[in-house]
Amino acid sequence: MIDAQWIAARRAEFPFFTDSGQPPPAYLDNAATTLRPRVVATALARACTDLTGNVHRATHHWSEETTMAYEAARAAVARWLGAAEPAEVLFTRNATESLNWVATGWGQARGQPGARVLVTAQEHHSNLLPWRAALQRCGGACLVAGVQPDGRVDPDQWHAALAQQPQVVAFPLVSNVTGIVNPVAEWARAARAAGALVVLDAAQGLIHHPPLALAASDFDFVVGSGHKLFGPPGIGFLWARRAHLNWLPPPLLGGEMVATVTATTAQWSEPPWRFEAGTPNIIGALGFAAALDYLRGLDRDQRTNHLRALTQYAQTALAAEPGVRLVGARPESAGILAFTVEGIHPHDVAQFADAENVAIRAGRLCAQPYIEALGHESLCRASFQVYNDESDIQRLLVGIRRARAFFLAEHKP
Amino acid sequence: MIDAQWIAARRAEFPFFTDSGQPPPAYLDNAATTLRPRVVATALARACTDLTGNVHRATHHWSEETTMAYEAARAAVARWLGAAEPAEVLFTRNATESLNWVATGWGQARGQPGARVLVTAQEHHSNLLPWRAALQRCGGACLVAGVQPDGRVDPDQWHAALAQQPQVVAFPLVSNVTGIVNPVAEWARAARAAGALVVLDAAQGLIHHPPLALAASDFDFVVGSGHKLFGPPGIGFLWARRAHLNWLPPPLLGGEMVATVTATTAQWSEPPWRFEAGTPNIIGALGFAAALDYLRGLDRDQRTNHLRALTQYAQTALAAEPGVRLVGARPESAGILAFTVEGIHPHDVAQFADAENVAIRAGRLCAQPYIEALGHESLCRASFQVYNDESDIQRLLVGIRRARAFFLAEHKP
Amino acid sequence: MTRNPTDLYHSLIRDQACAPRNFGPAPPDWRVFHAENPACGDAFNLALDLDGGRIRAARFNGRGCAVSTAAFSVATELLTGEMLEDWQTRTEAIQRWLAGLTPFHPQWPDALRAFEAVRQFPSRVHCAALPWQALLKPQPGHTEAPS
Amino acid sequence: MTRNPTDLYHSLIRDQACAPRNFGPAPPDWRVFHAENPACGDAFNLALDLDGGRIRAARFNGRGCAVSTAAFSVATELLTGEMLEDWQTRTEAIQRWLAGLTPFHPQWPDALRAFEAVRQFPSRVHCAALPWQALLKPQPGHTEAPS
Ligand SMILES: Cc1ncc(COP(=O)(O)O)c(C=O)c1O
Ligand SMILES: Cc1ncc(COP(=O)(O)O)c(C=O)c1O
Repeated sequence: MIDAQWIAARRAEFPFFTDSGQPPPAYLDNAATTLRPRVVATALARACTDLTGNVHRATHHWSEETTMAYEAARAAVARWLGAAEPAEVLFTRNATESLNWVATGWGQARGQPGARVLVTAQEHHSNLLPWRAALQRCGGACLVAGVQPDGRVDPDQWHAALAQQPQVVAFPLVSNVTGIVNPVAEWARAARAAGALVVLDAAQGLIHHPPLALAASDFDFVVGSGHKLFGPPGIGFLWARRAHLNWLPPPLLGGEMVATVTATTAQWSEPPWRFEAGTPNIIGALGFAAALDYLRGLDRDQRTNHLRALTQYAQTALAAEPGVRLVGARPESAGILAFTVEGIHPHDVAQFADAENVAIRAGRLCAQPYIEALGHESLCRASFQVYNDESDIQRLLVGIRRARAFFLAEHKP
Repeated sequence: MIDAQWIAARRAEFPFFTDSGQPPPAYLDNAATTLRPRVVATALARACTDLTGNVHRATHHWSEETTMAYEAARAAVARWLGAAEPAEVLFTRNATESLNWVATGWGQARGQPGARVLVTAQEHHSNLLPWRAALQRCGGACLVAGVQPDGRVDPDQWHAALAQQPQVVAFPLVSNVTGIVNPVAEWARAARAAGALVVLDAAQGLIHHPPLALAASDFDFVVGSGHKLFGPPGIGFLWARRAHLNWLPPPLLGGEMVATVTATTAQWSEPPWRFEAGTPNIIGALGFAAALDYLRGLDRDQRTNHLRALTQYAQTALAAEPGVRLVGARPESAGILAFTVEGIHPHDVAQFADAENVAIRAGRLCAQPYIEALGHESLCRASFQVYNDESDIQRLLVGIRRARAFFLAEHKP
Repeated sequence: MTRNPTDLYHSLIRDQACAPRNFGPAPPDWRVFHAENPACGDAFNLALDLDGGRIRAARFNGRGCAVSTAAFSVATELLTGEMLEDWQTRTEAIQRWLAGLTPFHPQWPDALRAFEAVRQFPSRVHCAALPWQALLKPQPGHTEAPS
Repeated sequence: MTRNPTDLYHSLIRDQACAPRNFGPAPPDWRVFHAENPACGDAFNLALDLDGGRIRAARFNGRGCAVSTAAFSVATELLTGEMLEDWQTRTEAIQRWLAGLTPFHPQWPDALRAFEAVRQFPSRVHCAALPWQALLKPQPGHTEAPS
């Protein structure tokens, strides 16, 4: 179900393609950051031009309009996530910051000597290091559920760790390395039943996932980044249940987040503003909302089918290619494909791909422990979106072949 | 030296004026956030469209180009500040975050029981609350140098506090309430001579200030926000001497800021990247650089003279207005004028100003202790920029008169 | 700009702001509620003389803009003789009405309609909502911040 | 896209990457330097057999891309017989040259010119610079992070 016409229509919406020559470049680094549709650039410029003044500060009508636009963007994110109310959505700079706020705030408010947090060996560094630091400060311990050779989290290890009654259980929706989709609803149910707070790193894969419907879910905290959802970089979100926002300490102190300041005391504003000290990224928030609008306009089934078909095509094509080994590839992968090329460092593979105008990622992918658990030091990663088609994969294969020809041929004169 | 032609040329550069009818609105809330010239909106849209991929992550040429553009923006800020090298400039979301990073990081790395930090009674909450929190955590004490009735920091109190050997001395370049310009070079020299770290809150007033030439200055940390410099909201900077970046702990942990992650350890990247976890606000950084470009294109003397003349005009006009009292007005004010209208709450004054299409700010101005030290609960504030002229002040006077007519006239039938 | 501030300052609001009813200190045994509007620096105490759950009398004290002053003044009049709990359960709905989200409730007293125009002035909604927010915040009722 | 990766992988680089010189473990008493390129996952040890300040022999060990492997291979050849300090003082300048900021220094050995093309590939500059960065990082030399 790879529909050339549908893809052509998508490409027409992204300046990346309309501004470049033929053949169109193959952007296969979508797991790092997605391309941005024209409507997002327009939304940024319009917000920059039309919104005047700061938010939540002044009586004049320009500031009121800016405030309403900013809060409407928050409401749009909340609606998209299925949150109970907009106040549960905090704007952050990215998923990394969101995770730091949760981990650090939890550690400050609730961390105790002996506290345990369960993560998986699949984590992006951003869902690992903040927890380790918080636990080190409070004298707790990080439990890590290992992975199987196929890249999935080992269910026995995970359940055994859960039986140790961690206070927090954190896991990724989708691995940013292998694209493996975790059984997050099931894990959340089990973790909540075990009395743990449930933290979902939804930075990866949210764009393809069925609605999370957070209000009725078993999650307590969910994080994500606009730049992986067709939005601009520099804006992300932290969703938290209203009740948690009452104990989570504000991460930054200063203007806007404070109600009253005396010589020795201060009283915080209500959530969400308590968590947004200083002048926020108003324009980024509007760009993010515009991206969600765009996303909502694309038929979900069509997106999902396209992605599944293209991923399967890519898995088949790369698996058949001499010297290429897939890593952690599974039928349900969320449009991400990790691989190596025998005898050639991933960085060099990526360089030859780049020469074919193909963008892939190579390296540790901000998930060094996972990659090492899979037996590698670094990997190549191709990741797909609505504007990718089979020719992109074919071009990647050309790059791989050229790299092999260059490095593996008998080359001494 | 209020040059109507020069102002008209400025107004033509700001969509706020070209998109609105006649008479042009009077935007006098520049201390909250400045208007944005068209070139900044263009820069945002262009960055959104032209920059593809993430920074510092991938081998493909799009990511390289994005990285170079982002680092060029950092270099532009560094050049503008007169920093020794771009690596001394960290991109933050705003001045508030910058101050939190310094205060929290200092507290973690160097805070000791009994440690002292000297601030002034003039501080914006953002340069007060982070220090109080850091000192509370380490068991230190906050010294506050009080203000005189004229709004200036009391030099005797300040020097007496400095004699108590604070580890850190923090102060604002310009008061965001009264526009008072502090003798920051002199203070920095004295504080450094006393062995303290010198932190400058340059969020306010930097736009009009002669170059700070930081490399050769006595400052250790300087913070500011793009949105007060014609740039977009959501991007700010923390400048720190290179040596301090080696001991300042990274505020956020995760992707990008880490070099190596093992099962139990992690090694941070070099500054500045160590301080920029996750995907940064790339587009905002480029917008900020575009704003500095715009600013550099405006003759500094002309800007300074314009501002001084307009401020004096406003001070004279408001002082002569029945019922109006200036608060902390001084000849050297950085284009900010605080006042009250007898018998009318500032909020109500601002409402009547708004009805005349005049934006002023009313309230506690995120500096409650200062306002209370001046004997008020809240104030009105008008603040000026290159696109303001005498007619804006006259329109403000109309609003004030209407408010007085409405509230103070005998109104019972 | 078509909004007219004189709409906002409906004659009742102006009257009550310029000559507030039940203004001034209250006896020390009255129950005190507190609310602030950080944006504008308004801070008020609302004191209720309670007889079981019934409000025998109400007074208020503090400083604020015309809208918040009038809102407290009107509130003291409305509350007198009423059950505290009845009004506490109503505060959410009143705030939603002020925010323009829901229509006026037919069972509310007409005097509240004086604040109708506030709905066009988003930054003033807080001012008008202040006494109703206070009702849910008996002293000490704020989140005490750690500094 | 006019950059050609075969420019980057100058024949010397390819040769040295495919058949690196002085590769493998070193005796335990040699002085070890370490460098990593976190973006691509390169990690190398450079071991020097020092006689006072003079480098009697050099070996390297680890894994990385063709550019960094070749850079270490070339470095071991260049360093042999040289004074460590001379090259330590040169590393900044070499990195600046690789970054395209300054021209090639006439006193540097010609073999370094093999990395000329790296200047067109910003994300590979780190790879080529790695051995020179290592020279300033005797083990243990990293900032130990607190977790
Ligand atoms: C003196 C001063 N410090 C700090 C800030 C905080 O700036 P931001 O809101 O950009 O964090 C401001 C802005 O109002 C200010 O005027
Ligand atoms: C699984 C996962 N978590 C967290 C992150 C961090 O996202 P950001 O860089 O937007 O903070 C990423 C992005 O690479 C990711 O893939």
